[in-house]
Amino acid sequence: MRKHILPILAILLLTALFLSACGAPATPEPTPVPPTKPPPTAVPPTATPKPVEPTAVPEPKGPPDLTGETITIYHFGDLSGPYAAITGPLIHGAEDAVKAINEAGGIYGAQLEVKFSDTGGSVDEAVAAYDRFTSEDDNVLIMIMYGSGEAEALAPRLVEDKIPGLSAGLSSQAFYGKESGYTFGLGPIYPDQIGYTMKYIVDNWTDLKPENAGDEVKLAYLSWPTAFGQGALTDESRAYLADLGVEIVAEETYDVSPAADTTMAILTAQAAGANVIWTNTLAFGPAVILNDLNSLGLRGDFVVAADNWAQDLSLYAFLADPAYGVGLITPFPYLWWTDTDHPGIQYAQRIFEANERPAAEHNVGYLLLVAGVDIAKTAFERAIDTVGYENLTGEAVYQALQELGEYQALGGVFRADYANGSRSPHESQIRMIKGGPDAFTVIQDWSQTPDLRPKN
Amino acid sequence: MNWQLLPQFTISGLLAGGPIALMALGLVLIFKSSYIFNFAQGQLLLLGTLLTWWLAVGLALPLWLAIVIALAASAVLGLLIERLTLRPMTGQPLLSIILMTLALGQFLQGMALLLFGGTQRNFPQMFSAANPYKIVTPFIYNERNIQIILKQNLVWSFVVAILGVVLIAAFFRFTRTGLAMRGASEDHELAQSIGLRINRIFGISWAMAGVVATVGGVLLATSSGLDLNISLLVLTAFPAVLLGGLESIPGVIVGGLIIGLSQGLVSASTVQFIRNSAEIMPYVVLMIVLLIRPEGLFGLKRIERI
Amino acid sequence: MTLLRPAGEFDESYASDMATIRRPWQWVALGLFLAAIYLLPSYASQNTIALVNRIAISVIAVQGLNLLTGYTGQISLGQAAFMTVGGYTSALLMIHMEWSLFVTLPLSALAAGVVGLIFGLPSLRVKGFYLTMSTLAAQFIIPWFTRNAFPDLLNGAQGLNVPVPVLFGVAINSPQRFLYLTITILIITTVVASNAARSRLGRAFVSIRDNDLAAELLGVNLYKYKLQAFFLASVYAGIAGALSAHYLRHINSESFGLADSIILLGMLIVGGLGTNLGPFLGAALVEFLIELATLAGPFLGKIAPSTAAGAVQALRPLFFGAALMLFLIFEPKGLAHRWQLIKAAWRLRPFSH
Amino acid sequence: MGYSSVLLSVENISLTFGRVQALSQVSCDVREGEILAIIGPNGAGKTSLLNCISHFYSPDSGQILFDGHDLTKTHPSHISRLGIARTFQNIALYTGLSTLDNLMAARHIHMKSGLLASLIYWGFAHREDLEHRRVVEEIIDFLEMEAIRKTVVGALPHGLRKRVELGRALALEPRLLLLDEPMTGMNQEEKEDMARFILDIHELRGVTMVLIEHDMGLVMDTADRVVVLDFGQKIAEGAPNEIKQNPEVIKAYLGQEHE
Repeated sequence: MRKHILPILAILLLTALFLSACGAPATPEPTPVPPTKPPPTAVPPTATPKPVEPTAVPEPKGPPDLTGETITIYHFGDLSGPYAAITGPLIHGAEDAVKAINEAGGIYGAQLEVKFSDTGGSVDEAVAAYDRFTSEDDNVLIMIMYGSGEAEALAPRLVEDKIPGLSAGLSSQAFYGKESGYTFGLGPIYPDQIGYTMKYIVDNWTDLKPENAGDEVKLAYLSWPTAFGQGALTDESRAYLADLGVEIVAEETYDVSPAADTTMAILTAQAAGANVIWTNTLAFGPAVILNDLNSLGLRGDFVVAADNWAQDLSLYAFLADPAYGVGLITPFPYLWWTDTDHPGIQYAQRIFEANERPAAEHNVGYLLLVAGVDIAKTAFERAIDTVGYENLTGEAVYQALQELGEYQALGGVFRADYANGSRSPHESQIRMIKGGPDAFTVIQDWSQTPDLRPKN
Repeated sequence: MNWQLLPQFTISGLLAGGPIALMALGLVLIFKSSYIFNFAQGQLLLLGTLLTWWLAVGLALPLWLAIVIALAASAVLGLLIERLTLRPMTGQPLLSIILMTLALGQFLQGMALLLFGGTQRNFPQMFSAANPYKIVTPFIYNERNIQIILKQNLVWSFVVAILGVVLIAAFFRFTRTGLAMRGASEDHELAQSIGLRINRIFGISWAMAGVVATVGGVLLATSSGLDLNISLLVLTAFPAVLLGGLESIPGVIVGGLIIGLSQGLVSASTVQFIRNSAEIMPYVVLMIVLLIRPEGLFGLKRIERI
Repeated sequence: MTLLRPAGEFDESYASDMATIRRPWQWVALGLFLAAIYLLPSYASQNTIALVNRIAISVIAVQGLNLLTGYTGQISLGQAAFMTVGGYTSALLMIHMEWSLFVTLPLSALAAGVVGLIFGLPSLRVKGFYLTMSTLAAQFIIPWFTRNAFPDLLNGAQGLNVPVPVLFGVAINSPQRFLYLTITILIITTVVASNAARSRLGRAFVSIRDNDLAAELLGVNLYKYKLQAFFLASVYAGIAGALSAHYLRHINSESFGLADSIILLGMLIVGGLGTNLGPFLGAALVEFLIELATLAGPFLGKIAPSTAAGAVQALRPLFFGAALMLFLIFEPKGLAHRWQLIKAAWRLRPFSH
Repeated sequence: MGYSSVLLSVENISLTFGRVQALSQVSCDVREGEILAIIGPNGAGKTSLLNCISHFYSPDSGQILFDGHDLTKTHPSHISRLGIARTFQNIALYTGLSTLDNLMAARHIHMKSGLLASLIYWGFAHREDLEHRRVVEEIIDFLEMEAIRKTVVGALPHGLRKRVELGRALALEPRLLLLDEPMTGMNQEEKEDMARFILDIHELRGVTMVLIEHDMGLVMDTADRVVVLDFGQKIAEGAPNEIKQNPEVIKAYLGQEHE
């Protein structure tokens, strides 16, 4: 019970000295104000009002030469936690896309680079990674993130620090919640997705309905107990589903793991009279449900639908039998690798092959990040055109993203919609798995999703 | 209560208790011989299962061979852990030993992630995923007899798990080594004085715990799939161990079944909040046990001396 | 081991013999040290400041755990769960009542303390390993509760975005500003913890740790003091949890998990159980290790690309587990004990012992 | 004899552990101011009897009255507040604390600082600590423990630990002191010191004592009366000289010698 304040002090003092020796001095306030920035709302004077080709360079006075400069894209995601199955390819997609852009001359000569941090799927880790990035670099231009939880948690920080974020986590709170506004989606928000898909199911009920089902569409929402898993059910989407005449008869959760057991959830749904199952998860989520439905002998009793991430090659790593995947319906807000006649897909395929990525990474994450980097690159170019490289800040990139409006990344592989207060796409296809892997068949072509943003 | 689901969930819950009992057995084996509660049992299970996966999928060995090799390797791992990390701790206070197994768990979890990566993977199937067993009960609901549907792997995992527990119990009862281990668990000093090699017995019990863990892990993984979080499933076995009484082998079966049953029963509730409580039921049961009968159902009350 | 004091120093009263800081120069050193910490923002990088914040918050949680585990001998695997209670309470009070941190912080400490009491109740009947299990139950039941109960209030698994505290009209929204807050609170918690340890309360705690049966026969009401230890430990956890939530500006059911509880216990062991210095040394060393893993991860990924995926997340438990195991085998009394030995050797020089 | 008033009276207590009868129908009185020795072979139930007085064990039947309180119905932590202190057969000190703090810890029942006062410390708790420090220092002087005042007791040799434990019991300022084999494991010199302390405490402080001891010479020299237990039963009670000649006692001890 001796007190030793002194030793404490000495050690802490040493610690402090050591720490301060490690870190370079920095100004106490991390966000500098850009010195002489033109009004940010100004449209680039010579920009054509018509849809712009992604590689178009609208410059009268000739592009600036930024050779020797580096522009950094900060990126974090989950390489080691529950979402790792899909995040690995996501990161490789970003790396390879950046490499391709740099080989093609970069952004006016400036080289792009990606700095990645693994968060293990934890929101706290994501926040810590955000803090690390913003303290290393007091002029972060863009962040790419993954995971609804971290997108929601960081939305206010992005606004405060004026850093635009491209998010693959599509919870509506992250984009349209209070204190959000700098987050842009790499897909329609989940309420839009469930609304869009359920509308299709209701419209085509006579064709889709299971043998013993009645005329009423009764939905069981079986999903993960996470921000992502619960992201599709909001006040707006519930109201929209009610208007469609869809009754939600069960809301069950299961573990974020391919080892989860959904038997009890399925049986509860069945007991509640459900005939449609929606799950808002990554591919191993529906895989667990499809496996259990089959081993319970109940596959024929349900239409199974899910969010866009579910219809992916990674699904097959978890299905007990590839045939179990047949019939899965999801929104599909991008093209697929099998659309080989599309130049954007050809471009992605070239990058993929050039880097000798394994076949298992031929998935949605890779493709979407190639598109995402294209969006970032175009936004950088626009921002440099508008404010000049020396004034390039996160805020300038934010303005540029908004001005991109209905931008078609990679010439249409992905259709962004960032104009007029929208920060997520509102167009998608619907696809159904018909047959073996990659038979992701379009059953409804590009069309508008309902707009189920929260009303603030 | 969803009455029509009650028979189904009662049976499913009980069956789910089998693997829980098997995991609990691993903990009891070690505790019985050395009074160490092994918080790293989950990681032992994880490594054994990952190894099986790697041999069967990575090296494309036949599954039975992969399992045999992995079981042998787990036994060695168990021995090594005992020798390298717990033997030096002999005589240390309870906290240090608890911390040692916790630290070991962290270390092994990091190791697993480093060696195998965090991706989820499919595990080779041992039981048919289709053709569930169906039992028609005499209970009538909505003018139909209530049917109980049981996945094949659930039933067979249960059978294998219970068989494993019975085998180990028989080993303790009828073999020389088993008898020696029982003797050692009664009194370490006494056992040593009559010539039992106490260290060897600790080693054997750790090796057995490693084997049991791997069997449990393979059963769980073949039912659904494998990721690093499988190590957390052992946490549901902790309450089963306490419920059964820390040193009782029959206790683990009863404990496992009660834990499984409690999870099944709350799942049949019509209230979602209660249904969701299935994941913490083991710990709710645990708190009740601690408050009412801390020595468990089959455990012994100890007389304190001063 | 007899406590050695520098030659030539004698105490002339019991009061000075019992004092924590006994010489004027020690006061000067303390002042200088505090000045150095408070002035960190003027000379240290933001990363350094963030690290100091993290260490300080961990120290507070470990100080609480030290009262319970180090002094009272009750092993808890639930300290992080009580941080969850503190974090949610402060966040909710600030979101819905718009109260100042001056009010929400004590209330969140109190809320965590009360919840801690509930999970300390089994200490009436069980001890040692069994009690550890009860605290482990807290580590599962509390996060589950935040995920499932009162979804309108607690927002389920999404958790809450936590407001930035505003003190004296200044928004505490940067690591620099947060530093003043955490260090000030840390000073208070340190003083209170050291008071608890040296007073009648602390002696009752240690009696229970060292010999609970004798303590009871010598008049210490075990149950009352065990519960007080649980309460205090949870109060500290509540404060740390609230600070952490406001610092990260987000909290969810997974913010403080079992792994965090294990890390807090590990910090205590590494630092030294039942010492005032231990939490500081342990928290600093373990946070350094975690930082080291964060730096070493990408490096490892470069030399062994097959491990690249998740190297950082793998190295953290690996480093932590390895360090803890080494400490348990080679220095089970922790860094504080080593520091004592060094100090004693210094005072005995040139005669070693 | 001059002892009249009974301080502690044990009435017909029985205690069983499973099938083992540790005490059966034991009765005895301890009179104000005397030293009562309890002797008997190993396993005779001596420590069990002390443990019943401390209410560490609850007897199956019978009662123990101390100054009007039935100890079998008193919470163990309250026994010491009534004025009963004890030492233990296998030393039960707070090994992580110094001698000084062990004694301070024993002042617990005489101190009043609650949770809040302890946390704030300055003011009430500090003054109280100083006050009780004086009492404790007196005991340290009395038992000649100045040199080990700040030594952690875990580091002390056996003989000194026994002394610290005696000091800790004294710090409770008891009316009745229960000493469970205070001299086992000591060498002759230590035994003599301990015997001197025990007699000094008895004479200078007037503390009533119950003493369990194997050293017959010491028992005969110090005790006023002796109670003999064997197999949980009281087989004799009386002055030391009477006990020496009691045939039952001789038989019990002879029996023990054959072990």
